[in-house]
Amino acid sequence: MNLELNKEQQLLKQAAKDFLKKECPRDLIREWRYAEEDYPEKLWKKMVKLGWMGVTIPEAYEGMEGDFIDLTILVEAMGEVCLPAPFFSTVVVGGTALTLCDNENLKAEVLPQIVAGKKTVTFALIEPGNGYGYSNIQTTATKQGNGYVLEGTKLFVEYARSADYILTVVRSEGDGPMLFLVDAGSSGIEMTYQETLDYAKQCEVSLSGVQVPAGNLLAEGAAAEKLLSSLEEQAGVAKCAEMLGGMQAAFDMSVAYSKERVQFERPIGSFQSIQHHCANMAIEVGNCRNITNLATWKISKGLPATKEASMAKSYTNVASNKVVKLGHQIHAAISFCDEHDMHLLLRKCHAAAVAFGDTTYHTEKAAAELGL
Amino acid sequence: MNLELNKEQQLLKQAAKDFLKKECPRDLIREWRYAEEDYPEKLWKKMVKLGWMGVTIPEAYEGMEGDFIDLTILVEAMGEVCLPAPFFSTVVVGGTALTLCDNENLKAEVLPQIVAGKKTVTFALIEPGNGYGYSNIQTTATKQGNGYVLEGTKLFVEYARSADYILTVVRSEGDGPMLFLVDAGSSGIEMTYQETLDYAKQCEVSLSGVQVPAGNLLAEGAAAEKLLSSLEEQAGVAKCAEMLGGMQAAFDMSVAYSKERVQFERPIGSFQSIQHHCANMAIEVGNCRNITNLATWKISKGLPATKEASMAKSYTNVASNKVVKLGHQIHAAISFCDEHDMHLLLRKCHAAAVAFGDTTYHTEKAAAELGL
Amino acid sequence: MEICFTENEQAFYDEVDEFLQTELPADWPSRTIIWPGDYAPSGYGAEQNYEIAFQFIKKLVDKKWLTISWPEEYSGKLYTHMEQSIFDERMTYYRAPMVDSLGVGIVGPMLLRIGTPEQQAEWIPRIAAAEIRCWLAYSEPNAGSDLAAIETTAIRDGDEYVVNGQKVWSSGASISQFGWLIARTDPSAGKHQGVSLFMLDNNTPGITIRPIENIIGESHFNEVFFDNVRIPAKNLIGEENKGFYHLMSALDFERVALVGIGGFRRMYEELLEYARTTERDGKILGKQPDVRCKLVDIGTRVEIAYQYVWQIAAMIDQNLNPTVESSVLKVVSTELARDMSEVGMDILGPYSQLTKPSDRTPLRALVSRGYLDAISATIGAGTSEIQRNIIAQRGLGLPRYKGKGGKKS
Amino acid sequence: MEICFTENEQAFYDEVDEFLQTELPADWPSRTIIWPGDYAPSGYGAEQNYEIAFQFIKKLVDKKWLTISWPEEYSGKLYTHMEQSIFDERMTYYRAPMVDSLGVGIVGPMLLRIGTPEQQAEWIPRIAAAEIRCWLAYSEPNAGSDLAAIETTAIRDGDEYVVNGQKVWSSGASISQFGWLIARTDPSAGKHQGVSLFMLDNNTPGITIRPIENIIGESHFNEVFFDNVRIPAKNLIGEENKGFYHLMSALDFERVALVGIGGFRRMYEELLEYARTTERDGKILGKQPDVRCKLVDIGTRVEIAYQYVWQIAAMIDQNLNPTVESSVLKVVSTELARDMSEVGMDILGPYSQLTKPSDRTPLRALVSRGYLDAISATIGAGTSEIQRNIIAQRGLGLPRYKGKGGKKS
Repeated sequence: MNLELNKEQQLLKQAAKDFLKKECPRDLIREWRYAEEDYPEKLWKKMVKLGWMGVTIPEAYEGMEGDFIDLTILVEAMGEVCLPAPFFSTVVVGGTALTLCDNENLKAEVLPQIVAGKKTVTFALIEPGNGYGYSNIQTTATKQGNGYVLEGTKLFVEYARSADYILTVVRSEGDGPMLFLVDAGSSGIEMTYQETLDYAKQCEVSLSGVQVPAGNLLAEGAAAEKLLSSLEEQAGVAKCAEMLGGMQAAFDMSVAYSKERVQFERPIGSFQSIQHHCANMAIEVGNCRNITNLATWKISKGLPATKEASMAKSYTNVASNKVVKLGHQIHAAISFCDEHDMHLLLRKCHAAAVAFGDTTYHTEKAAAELGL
Repeated sequence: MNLELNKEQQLLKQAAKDFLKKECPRDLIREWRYAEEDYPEKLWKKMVKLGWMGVTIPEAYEGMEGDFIDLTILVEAMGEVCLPAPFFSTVVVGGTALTLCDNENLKAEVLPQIVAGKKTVTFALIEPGNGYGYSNIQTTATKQGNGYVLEGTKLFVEYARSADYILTVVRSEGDGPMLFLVDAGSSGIEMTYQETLDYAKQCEVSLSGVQVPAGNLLAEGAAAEKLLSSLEEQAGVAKCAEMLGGMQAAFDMSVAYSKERVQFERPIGSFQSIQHHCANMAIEVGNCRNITNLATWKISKGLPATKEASMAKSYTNVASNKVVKLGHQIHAAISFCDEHDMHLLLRKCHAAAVAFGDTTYHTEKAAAELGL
Repeated sequence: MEICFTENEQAFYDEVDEFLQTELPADWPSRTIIWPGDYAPSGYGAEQNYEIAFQFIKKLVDKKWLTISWPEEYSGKLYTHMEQSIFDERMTYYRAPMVDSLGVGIVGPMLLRIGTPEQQAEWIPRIAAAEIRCWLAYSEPNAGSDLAAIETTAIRDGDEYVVNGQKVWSSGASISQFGWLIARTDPSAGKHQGVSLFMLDNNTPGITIRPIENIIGESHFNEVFFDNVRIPAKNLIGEENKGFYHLMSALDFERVALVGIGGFRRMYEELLEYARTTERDGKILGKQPDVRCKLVDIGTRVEIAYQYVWQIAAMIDQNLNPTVESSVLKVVSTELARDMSEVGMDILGPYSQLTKPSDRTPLRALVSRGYLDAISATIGAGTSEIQRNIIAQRGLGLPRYKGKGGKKS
Repeated sequence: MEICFTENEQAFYDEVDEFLQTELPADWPSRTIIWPGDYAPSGYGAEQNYEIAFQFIKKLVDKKWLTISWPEEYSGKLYTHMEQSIFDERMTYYRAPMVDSLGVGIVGPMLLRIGTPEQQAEWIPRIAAAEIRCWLAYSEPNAGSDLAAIETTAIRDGDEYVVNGQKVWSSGASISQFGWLIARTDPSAGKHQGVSLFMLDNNTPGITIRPIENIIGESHFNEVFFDNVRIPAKNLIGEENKGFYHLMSALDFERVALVGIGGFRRMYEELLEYARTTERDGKILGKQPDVRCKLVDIGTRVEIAYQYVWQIAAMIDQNLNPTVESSVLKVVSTELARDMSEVGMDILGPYSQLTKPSDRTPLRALVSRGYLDAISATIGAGTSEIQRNIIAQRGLGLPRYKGKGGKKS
C-alpha cells in the first residue's frame, strides 16, 4: 500500500510544475483569453518537445506509453497554471479515444501526428437542449457511398477554430452512438464563437452535409458505447486532477496570504475563523486527492473504476467550488480584481466541474454502481 | 406590517413560559419517560384550568376560540420544556380535526370534553412499511349495519395507552381516505409499546374487527381529503413551533454557557469559533422563526398557506437538528450526560421533524406548490 | 402579528408599483443584468439603457423619491422606514436604476447631520437632483476590514489641508464628482483618533484615479492616489479629528435593510420560470429532483430574507436599534446571493459557462455574472466573518478576547 | 503509487480475516450495536454476548494480537503500522470485541517507554493478558479541552503521594482495576510544569467512583473523587513533575490511524443494503433521489477516510510524523460518523425514532443509537475546533495569537 507518487512520478510532477511555472505563468491566460488565435503555439511546441502529447500513447505510435497516473500528473500541473491550450481535448480526449479504438489505420495515421504536435483534436458531444450525456443525441450520420454524411449542431467545442480534427459523437441510423474523427476543414462545418467563463475558446459547431470517409469512424454500436464509457471515466477523472491543481493553488495562495496580510495589528491567519477556513481547505483538498487518487490508480491498472471515478467527479466538483470560494473569502476585495489569479482558478474549476458529467450526473451514476 | 407578537399574544407567551417553567421543568420528562402511566395528570389538570385544551376550539363548544397563533405560542413554550403529555395529539390534532369536520353531533359530544380535560385524543396514521402520508393506507373500514368495522395496524401512536379516542385514518371501500374517532376502549384494539427517542409513549396499535358507529366518522371522500390536508398544514406548522421552542432553548443555554465556561484561562465564548457557532445558531433560529411566523400568520387568517407551511417544515426540520447539535458541540462532554438537558431537546426536535411530514415530503410538496 | 401591509403601506406600495410600471419600459427588468444585492450601474446592460436610466432618475428626482430617506424638505413627506423599505423592494424588484446610492444614501444624510449650513447649501441640492455623484474614500491597501488603520494624511496648512496617501476599492470614483474622504489629520494621535472627514472635489490637482478591472470585466473599483492634494479647509465636514466618532454615530443600520430585497425575488422568479419551462435532454428541468430541492431551499430563504427586511424597518420605526438584525440580514442576504448563483449554475449545467448573451445563453448570461459578482457580496461592507463577530459580541454579548495581556471587554 | 496491499500485507489481511470468521459467530456483526468510531463494550448488545467477547479476547491474547502494537516480545513479531491498521480495519469491520483499548493502547506502551523494570514486571504481563483494564484519569470539571488546567493534587508524604481532587468523563473507571492518573505534584509550579503520572489501584481507600449515565442510557463515563488517596511512591511513572513532558512525547498519532475504519464500511454496507431492499409506501427506498444522493456522499467519504488511514500508516512506517494528517482524519472520521447517522435517520424516516430492537425496528435500533452516540465523536479526544486549530497552526504554520500584550508563536 503506497499512496504517494513514486520517484519517477514525483520527478515528472516536479518537471511539469517547473516548466509550466516558467513557461506558463497565469498571465499567459490573461494575455490569450481574448486573442484572435486560439493558443500560444510557442508554448505548445515546447510541450511537444517534452513529449507530453504522447504521454499515454503507445510506443507503437511513437508515444511514451506512460500510464494514466502520468497523464493526471501533467493535467494537474496544467490546472494549477490555467493552461490556455488544447492539451485536454487533444491528448486526454483525442489521444485516449484513438488509443482505445480498433481502427488501426486511423491510429497509425493520426496518433503519431498528435505525438509530433502536428495535429490538435477537439471533442464535440453536447447539443442544443442537451446536457452532458449520450441519451439524446440528435446529430446523425447517414451512410453515403464509402462514407457518411453528418448533420447536426454541437456546442461547447473547445479550441475548435484551431483544431485539425473534431472528435464527434453522433447517433447512428440504428440509434446507437458512433464516434467519428472529422476533419475540421471539411466543407459544411461552420463555427460560432461562444465566450465562456474558462476562456477556453469554445465554439458552437454546426455540421451541415459534412462528408466523412468511413475510415474516420472510430467505433459504432457496442464498441462505441464501451469506448465512450471508458473515455468518460478517464476524462472525468482527469478533470478531477485539473480541479485539484486549481484547488491546491487556491489553498497555497490563501495560506501564504493569511500569514502576510495584517489587519487589526495581527496577521489575519491568527484569527480562528481564518484558521478554520484554511483547515477546511486543507481537508477538502486532501479529500479530493484521496478519492481522485483511488480512481486514478484503478484506471491506471485497468481495474473497474466506474464507481470511484463517479464518486471522485461528483465530490471534487462540489469541493473545488467550495475551496476556491474560501480562497476568495480569505483574500477578500483584492481577489475580486481581474489582476488577481483567484478568479482564473474559479473559472477553470467551474468549467472542469461541468465537463464530462456534472455533479448530478455522476451522483446518479455512482448510485447505480452502488446497486441503488 | 408587524412581525412581532401583539400585546395579548406576548402576555399569553409569557404566561405559558412562566407556568411551564414552574410546573414543568425538564426533570419532569426525565421522571416520566419510563413511567407506567403515560403522563402527569396533575400537570394536565392545571393546564386544563388555564383553558389550554380549548385554546382554538370555538366558543360554541366551550373553547376559547383563540386563533392559530395562540396555539403555536403554547406549543412553542411546550417544546422548550419538552412537555411529557399528550397536548399535541389531543388539542393540535384532535381538537383541530374535530373543529374542522362537519359532524355536528360528534363535535358537540367530544369537543367540550376535550376542553374540560376529560378526554384525550391520539392520532393513528402511519402503518407498517409506510412513511408519513396518505397514499398507501391499508387499514380498511367495511360498512356493517349502522357502523363500520376497522382492520389494520397503526404505528407511532403517541400516548395511546391513556388516550380516550384514537383519531384513525383508514382507506374506504371506494379507495379514498376516511377519518374516524375510534373509542380507545373498543374491543379488538391491541397496543404494543414502542420505545422512541422522544419518550412520547408511542404504541403500535392493531385494529382487529373494531366496530365503530357511523356517528364517529369525521369525514370521507373529498371532505376527508380536505380535512386531512388542513390538518397536515396546521399540525406541521405547530411542529415547527415546537422545534422553535427547542432550538431557542438550546441557543439560550449555549450563549449562557459560552460566557461562563472557562478553558485556557478565558471564557470559551471569547473564541471566534464559538462566537461563530453562536452567531450561526442565532441566524438559524431567526430564519426558522421568520418562515414559521409567515406560515402561522397565513393559517391564522385562513389564507392559503400550503407553500409556506411546507417551506417552514422542511427548513425547520433541518435547521433544528443543526442548532441543537451546535449546542452539544459548544457544551461538549457535559451535554453527553443524561442529566444535561440538551439531548432532551434533540430528541424532541427529531421527533417533531419526522412528524407530519419529513424534509423530503415537504420539500416535494413545496416544489409542487412552486409549479415545479 | 400582522404580516401584511397596513392600508397606508399598501397604498404606497401600489403607488410605487404603478410608477415603476409606467415610467420604465415594460421589458426593463429583462434588459438588465443585475444580480441580487449588487446595484452597480454596470448592470444596465446595453448602452441605450443608460439614457433610459437617466430619464428615469429625473422622474425619481421630480417625485422626490430619490431622496426618500431625507427630511421632509427633500422627500415631500416624512416616510417611515417601512415605506422606505417598500420603495426599495419595488425599485429593486423592477431592477430600476438608482444612480449614486452613496451620495443619496450616505454623504447627503451625513451632510444634513453634521455639515454647516454653507456646506449643505453647496452640495445638498445637487445630490438631491442627481447632478453630482459621490464616492467613498475609505479603504486603503492596509485598511480593509480594519478601517481604523488608514494612513492617508490630511495636514492643515493655512486655509487648506494637504492630502497624501492612497485609497483603494473606491467604487465609482472615476465617474463621480466628489469624494467623501476619511484621512488622518493628526498622525500622532491614537488609531481611532485624529481622523477627519472631507468633501473632496475630484478636479483638485494631484488626484490620480486608476480604475481597477474587476472579475466581471468592469472597472467600478478604483485606486486613487493623492499627491499633495490641497483641500480648502471649508470642506472639512464635522469636527476636526472626530471623523470616526461621526462615522460611528451615523445610523448605519438605517441603510442596511435596503439590501435590494426585490432583486432577490425577481431573480428567483426568473430561475423558477427557467426551470419550469426548459427541457434538458428532453425532460423538463423542474421535474428533476435535485433542481426541485435546490429551488425550494432558495425560495424559502428569499421569504426568510423578506421577513428580516420588514422586521428591521419596523424596529427602526419603533426607535429600536437593529444592530444585530442588520448583521444577520447582511449575512443571510449575501450568502443567499451567492448560493442562488450556485444553484443557478447547477441548473444551467454546461450553459452556465456562457458569459455573453446569445441564442444559446440562458437568462442573458445573468447567472454566470452573478456567480462571480456574488463573491464580493460576502466581503464588501464588512465580511461575513466580521458580521458574525458583531452578532456574537454586540448581539449576544459574548466577550472579546484582548489576549493574555489585554482586557476583556 | 500502489493503492493496494503488498503480498505480505494481503497475506496478513487474509490471516486476520480468516481468524475473525473462525473465532467469532458468523452473525456477530449483526448482534452488536456499535456505531462507527465508538468502541465502548456496551455495544456488545445482549448479555450472552459478553461471554463470547470474553472468549474471543482470550483468543486474541493467545495470538498475541491484543498487543499487536507492542514490541516483538509481546506481539510475536514487529508489526508494521500498516499491518496494525489492517488488523484494526478487519477487527472493526467484524465489530470484534477489543476490551481495554486504553490499557493496551496507551498505558502499556507508556509503561514500556518510561516505566521502571519493576513497574513493567508488575503490570505489563497483566495488561497483555487482558487480566486488568485501565482507565484514564485525565479530564476534570475545569480541565476539558484545556488539560493543563488540572487541579487534582498528589502531594509527596514520605513513601506515598496523597491525592485529592476530582476527575470526570473517566471512561470505564468503574469496570477497571487501575487508573492512569495525571495529578499536580508541585502546585506552585507553572501550568504545564509540576504534573506527574501515576498508576493508581482502584482499590485504594479514598476513591469514590460515580458512574454518569450518558445520553444513550449507559454508564461508561464516571466521576471520580479522591479524598486523601495514598499512592505508594513506587507507582510514580517516569520523572516527577515531568508528566506533561512524558505525555507530549508519547507518539499520540500512532493510535490515531486506528479509528476503527472497518466499522464505517460495515455500517455503510448495512445502510446500503437496507435502502436497496426496503420498501416505503410501496417504493424501494434506494430508488428515491435524495436517498441515492446522500448514500453516494457517505460512500465517497468512507473511501476517502480509508485512504487517510493507509496514508498515515505508511507515513509512520516511513518515520514521518503525521500530526496534521491525524487531525484531518479525526475531523473527517468523526464528522462522517455524525453525518452517516443523520443520513441513516433521514432514510429510516419515522422508524428512526425507535430505540429498542423489535420487529418494527430497522437495523436493531443501531441508527438512533448512533445519532446520539456520534455527538461525542466530534468532542472527545480533542474537539473538532481544536483539531482545526492544530491543522492550521501545526500543519499550515498559521500564527497563534497571544493577544496584544502577548507574543506570537
